[in-house]
Amino acid sequence: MSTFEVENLSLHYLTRFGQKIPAVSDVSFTMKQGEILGIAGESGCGKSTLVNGLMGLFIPPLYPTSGDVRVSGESLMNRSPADIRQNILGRKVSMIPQGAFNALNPTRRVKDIAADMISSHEQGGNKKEINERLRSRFDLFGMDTEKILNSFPIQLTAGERQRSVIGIATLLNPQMVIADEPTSALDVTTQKSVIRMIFDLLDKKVFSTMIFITHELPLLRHVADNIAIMYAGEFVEKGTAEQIVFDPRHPYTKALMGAMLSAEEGQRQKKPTAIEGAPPSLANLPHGCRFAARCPMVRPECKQNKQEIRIVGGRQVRCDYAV
Amino acid sequence: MFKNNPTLRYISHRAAWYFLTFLVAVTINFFLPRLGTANPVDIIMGKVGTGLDTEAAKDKEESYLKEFGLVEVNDQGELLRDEAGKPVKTSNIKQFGRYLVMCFQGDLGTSFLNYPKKVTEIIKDALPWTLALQIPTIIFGWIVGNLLGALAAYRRGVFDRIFFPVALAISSIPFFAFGMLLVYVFAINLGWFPAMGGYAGDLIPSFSLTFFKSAAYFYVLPFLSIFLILAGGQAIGMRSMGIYELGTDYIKCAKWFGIKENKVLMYLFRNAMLPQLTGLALSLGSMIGGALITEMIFSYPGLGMAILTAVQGNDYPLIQGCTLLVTVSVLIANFTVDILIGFLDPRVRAGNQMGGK
Amino acid sequence: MRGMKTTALGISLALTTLLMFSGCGSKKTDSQDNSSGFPRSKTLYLGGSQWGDPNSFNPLADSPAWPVNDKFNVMYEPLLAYNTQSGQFEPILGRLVSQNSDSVVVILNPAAKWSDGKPVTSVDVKFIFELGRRYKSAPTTYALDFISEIKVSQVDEAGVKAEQLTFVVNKAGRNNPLVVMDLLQGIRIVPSHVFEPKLAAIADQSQALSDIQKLKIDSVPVVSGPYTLISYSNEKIVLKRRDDYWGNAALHAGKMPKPEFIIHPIFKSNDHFSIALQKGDLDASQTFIPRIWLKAKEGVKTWYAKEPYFVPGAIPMIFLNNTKYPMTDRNFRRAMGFALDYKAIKELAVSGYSPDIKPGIIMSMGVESKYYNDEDAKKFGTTFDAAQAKKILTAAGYKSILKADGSLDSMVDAKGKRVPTLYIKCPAGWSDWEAIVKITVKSFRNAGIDVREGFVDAGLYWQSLPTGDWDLILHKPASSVSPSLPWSRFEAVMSSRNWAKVGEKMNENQGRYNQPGSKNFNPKVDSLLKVIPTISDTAALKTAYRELNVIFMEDQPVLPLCYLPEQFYQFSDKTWTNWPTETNPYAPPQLPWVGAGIKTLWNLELAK
Amino acid sequence: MKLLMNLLKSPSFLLGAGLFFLTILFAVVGPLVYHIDLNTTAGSYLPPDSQFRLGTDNLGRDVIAMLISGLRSSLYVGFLAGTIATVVGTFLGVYAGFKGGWIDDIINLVTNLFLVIPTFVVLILISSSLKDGRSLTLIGLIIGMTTWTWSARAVRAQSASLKSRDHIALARINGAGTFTILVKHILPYIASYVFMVFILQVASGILSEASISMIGLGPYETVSLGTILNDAMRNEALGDGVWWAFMPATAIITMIVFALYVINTSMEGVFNPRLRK
Repeated sequence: MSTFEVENLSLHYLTRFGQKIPAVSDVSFTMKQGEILGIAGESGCGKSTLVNGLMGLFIPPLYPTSGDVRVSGESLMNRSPADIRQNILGRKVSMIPQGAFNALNPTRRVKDIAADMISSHEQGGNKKEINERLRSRFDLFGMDTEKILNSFPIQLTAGERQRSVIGIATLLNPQMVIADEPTSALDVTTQKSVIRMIFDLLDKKVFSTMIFITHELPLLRHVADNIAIMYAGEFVEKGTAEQIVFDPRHPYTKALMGAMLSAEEGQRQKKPTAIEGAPPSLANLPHGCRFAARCPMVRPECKQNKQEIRIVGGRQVRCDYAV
Repeated sequence: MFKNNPTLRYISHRAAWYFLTFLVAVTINFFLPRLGTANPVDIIMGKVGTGLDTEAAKDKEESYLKEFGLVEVNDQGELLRDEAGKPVKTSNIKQFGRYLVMCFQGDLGTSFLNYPKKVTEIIKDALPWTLALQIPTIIFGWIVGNLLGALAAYRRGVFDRIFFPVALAISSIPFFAFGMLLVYVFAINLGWFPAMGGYAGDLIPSFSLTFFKSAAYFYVLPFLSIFLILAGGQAIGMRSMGIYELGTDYIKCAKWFGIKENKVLMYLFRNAMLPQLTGLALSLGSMIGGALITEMIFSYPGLGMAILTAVQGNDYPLIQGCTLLVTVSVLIANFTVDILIGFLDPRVRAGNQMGGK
Repeated sequence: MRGMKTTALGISLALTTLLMFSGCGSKKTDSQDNSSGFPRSKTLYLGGSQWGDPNSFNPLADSPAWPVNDKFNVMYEPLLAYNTQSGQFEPILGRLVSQNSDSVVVILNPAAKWSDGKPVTSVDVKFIFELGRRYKSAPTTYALDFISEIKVSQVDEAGVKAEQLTFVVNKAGRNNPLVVMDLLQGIRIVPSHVFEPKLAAIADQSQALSDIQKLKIDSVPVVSGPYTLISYSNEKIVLKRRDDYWGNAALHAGKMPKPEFIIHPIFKSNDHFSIALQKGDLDASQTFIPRIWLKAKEGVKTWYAKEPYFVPGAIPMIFLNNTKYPMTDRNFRRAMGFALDYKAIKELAVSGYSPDIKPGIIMSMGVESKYYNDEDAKKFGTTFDAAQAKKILTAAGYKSILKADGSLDSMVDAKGKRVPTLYIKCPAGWSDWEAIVKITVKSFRNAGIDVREGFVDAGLYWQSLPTGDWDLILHKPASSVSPSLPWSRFEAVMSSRNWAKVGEKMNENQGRYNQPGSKNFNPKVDSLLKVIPTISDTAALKTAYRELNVIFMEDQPVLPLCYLPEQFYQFSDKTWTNWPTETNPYAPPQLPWVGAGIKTLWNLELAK
Repeated sequence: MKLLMNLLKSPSFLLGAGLFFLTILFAVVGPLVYHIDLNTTAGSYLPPDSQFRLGTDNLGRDVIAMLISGLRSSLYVGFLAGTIATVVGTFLGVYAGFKGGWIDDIINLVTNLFLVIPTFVVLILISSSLKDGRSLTLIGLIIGMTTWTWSARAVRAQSASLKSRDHIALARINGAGTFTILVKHILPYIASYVFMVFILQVASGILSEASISMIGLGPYETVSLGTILNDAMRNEALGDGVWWAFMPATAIITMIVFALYVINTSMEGVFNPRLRK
């Protein structure tokens, strides 16, 4: 049974001069209960925009163009922001922001932010109950609960802070969690403890379904069931982790894997930009294949023909010539 | 002991610096007026001495010099004179010493120009008016300005597009010119409000409803003249602080978490407000000059004019008394805000701790 | 909505604050609670005589507040009241019996009483006039230079025993009966039975007076006048009528002054008096109100209904430093006199509130006009004539250097040496004075004389005026209208009696004209100044004044600029009518609390 | 460069710069095309007519001529004060922020001192001890010397936040002197910010001059927009409804300050990407 269905989702930004800038185009996928989907792509490929769309959070100038997002069959489209906030965010779909983010209000204690999270979604509940609930939840994390809850964000280490964020994000036992590079800008040991915590929570069934966005393909290979590769607002390839990592079919995926896997072999500095050229401007997308300008296997017709998703080798690929 | 308590350490550190600032300020306030060449007794003699014979004028002048403690006297209370027969001037250092002793006894001396009125008495008479006009205006101007600014930042859209230029324009008007326009339109042309004074001409301040009604009626124009421009300026500052805060990670996250909108607005307001609070405390000193102009335009009772005439007449004790008052209140305001911010904003405390100061 | 609510909140908070502090602001001087206000129909609002905070109501202090300062006689009264219109002395505490070059005789009114019921006696008079013998720094010490002795005798005044006072002119001192008259109408009598015990109570007699001067005497003062102080604050001074005033019966045919209260509001800016006057919140104001004709429609009126509106009383002048080159040159000074556009000064700087000025320093109108001689003025005086000014300068060898655009660059003298640029010292911020300076500078420069504005802070102005530390300075000598005019004006401008070199202080002739012992010294000036006060023969007096004025015009030691009203006021007849005017001159054009002007208070009528 | 282009694309910047350019034009070209005669030429407070388009003032001077020279004075004071305040404030602020420690504390103390001593007190005291009295330059100097504290505070915060950046640490390790670091590594990063501070300081300089002149402490022998307003108030222009004596001057001050504020906020929008959205 699918918990999370995304159907031809397209999103755009509206500029002050009324110009529509497509940020996400025609993204479709479904997720089963307990599935972990990894999404990878260069920065600026629309991942973060997609995240907002997946939560039904449309803050101007971001608007949905078409398509649908359903959580347990419930559509997130055409609903009031208040409705989305009250019923979806944090409750059904929750978000673990980037590790580099100062995600917590610097002038508020962790426990107060957590309490805000609860009181924003649930009626009633006195202070004491909420406190009890926080304590028992934070006790799960194997940290100094009292200290963390009573601290201001600045008094915590980066790792403690990110783990507090995760704790708060998953406080309401969301059906689905979107983790957007949760370990970026953290040092290696901290990264590990954060990842461990996320999987700990999965084990403890605090939540079960997750979209995991990261650059760290090696990590994805280990944790994700399926992986989707995103380029210029589109999914260009989606398949199982094994398929994507070891048998990429889309030229972009291939290039990306080349850059990333070599990185695993001791060249951490190297970034996926090892691919020649730059992604097209979203304001001025090419008519045909969006990757054509950088594709090593480009053919003349690629620049004319819009590429559609095909099934190649048991996974989805957006390339007419992938085999 | 302080080492273990960052809050205490923070407070004591700030307090020490403020106290040092205070001491330096008092010293400067004492010596600065005395650097000028104009002499207070000459100014008084200019008014009292006309038509007097040279000898009579000299006697009078010497009796003033003696009375004000500007010359040396012997045990019998007679003037000490140098070879040329001129009175021996008391050195500034010696005057400063006496001044400090008097200050500690709570005596700010006797005003030269308002002789024989005590400086404390002058302040006591004028200060309540200045406070009654300034404090509510500042507080409400600040609150209203910041609320509107935060709202403009949060809502943007049409509200902001109209509100922002209007606020910008209002805060561009020199506030005394604004006061003059208010008088011109509402007092002289329309006659809705009185043009000047603090209460009706036929009343004497007292605890009566009549008096308070009258005071409130006379309060409107001076209040508006400061309030609107202050609020406009605060709103602009708050708006840009608010927009800045709006783009911060924690606000984005709060939205992702589905935190209630009014809670997010509260986060925003509170964090954007902190620098605004500091700004307000810092600008208190310069508001004294503004208070003076308001008093002039509306003939409103208060301390501003007292300071102006004191400075123009080299009335040392009154200048010292007033600047002492200003110094103390501005420093206390800043200190309070510093401490307040220390409590409200853990970043400040942490910064202080980490900076190792 | 929010704005309105906040405004309301602001007001209520302010009120709370006021509530906390109120009571500190005002000193009530008697038990009666006046918070209910003063009925408009019983209250006279007067303004312009008190600037700044009222600090003291002590008649022995050097500068107490209105109405104890100056020559205001509603609380403390002088012996005589001077009528600036008739030049006569009207009785108050005393009656003028005779005056000559040796003595002045005054009979005290036997009915005169203090507010505590005690009679006003010769002891009170002697107390204040002779206080200087006991305390050198008394405010009246200078009277001793003019009055050597006060003799007291008993006379019969209309069947009642009265005291007759003979003020003997101090021949060994200044020998100046004119100033004795000034003193008799200027010095207000204070109750000696109040002050003597206070003085005696102080052990250290060298400190006694200065200690007593510090008292405010603001609570139930013992006065002899028709009004007394009941309340004051920094915003206003309130006087209440004394219904048992002795003078009502003795001087005013049993009538009481009309207003029960007199309130003097203290505003911080001149124009506020004008606004209040136009709104009818103020009944009379002694403030300079420009363009008075525009205010007539609001019921604001003056002594004359038309220009010049006011009676002149003083002459503002530019003092020239006669010891400083090129003002040492009489020709240069006279050229300056011809250079000034007197009409422009009058029109623009004083709103046309004066008749055209005539050469010399004897006014061509009013009481002193009897000494004025038009022939002399035409023959010797300087009037606006830029061509004449240039002619004199050229004749004396001065040359004006012009810039390419025709404006003045500098001046050189006969020897080809550059004449330094001269500056007119003037307090910054005194708007009418600033205006005068701007116009005179323009006049001078048009005539090719290199003069510039030199505005300074008032403090520096007062400091340098007596020391002569300037080229030119604006000053209004002999500024109060007194019986000794025009002699006192000549004295203030020409006397070298106390001549002191630049850097030391002089309280008259600050331009240091006629230096004793110098090449151009004219002993005639000082001898005329000394003799005029003692002359009682009118014809001889006329001749002496004429001679002095001619010397003045020939030497031009200072530059008189225009006639200026003094003791002037404008009034509104919205509440009170029957103000004295040119057409209804029952009282002179003096303030209703000065000299003979006080009669106004008994003659006002409520408007219907 | 790109920022500059963005700036030129911002309509509010164009509005502000346009308004400001207009006032400069009025001040610079005004005297060339309009005959400026500050001498008394006509009667007092003549209403606008064909000869005096905006009437005359209390001394019969042409109001337009007064406004042009007043504007020049105000701009001069504004720029003088703004420059001093920005230069002194930036230098001390950068230095304090970079050095930290007791130097920071001392500079902070000096800053606080200037905050507690009212400007006008300093102004009167200084002008009374100078023989030449209050010139426009003196007023500009004093405003600058008392308002630099604002720039210092603002810049200090920026500088302190830059201090911990990598490239500065690197420069320090490479043995660069404090001065070199300040000039080469910190100033360029805050240049746009300093420029914005400068714009605000100019605006506040113009307002301060107007207020000071309003209390009657203005320049002695120069016409400024503030002295025009002061003359109007003292000569009862308000009471007599002589609007041309104070309205145009008020409008011009408001317009310059508004223009500067608009320039500042539009720059803020361009330089601070968060405000750009």
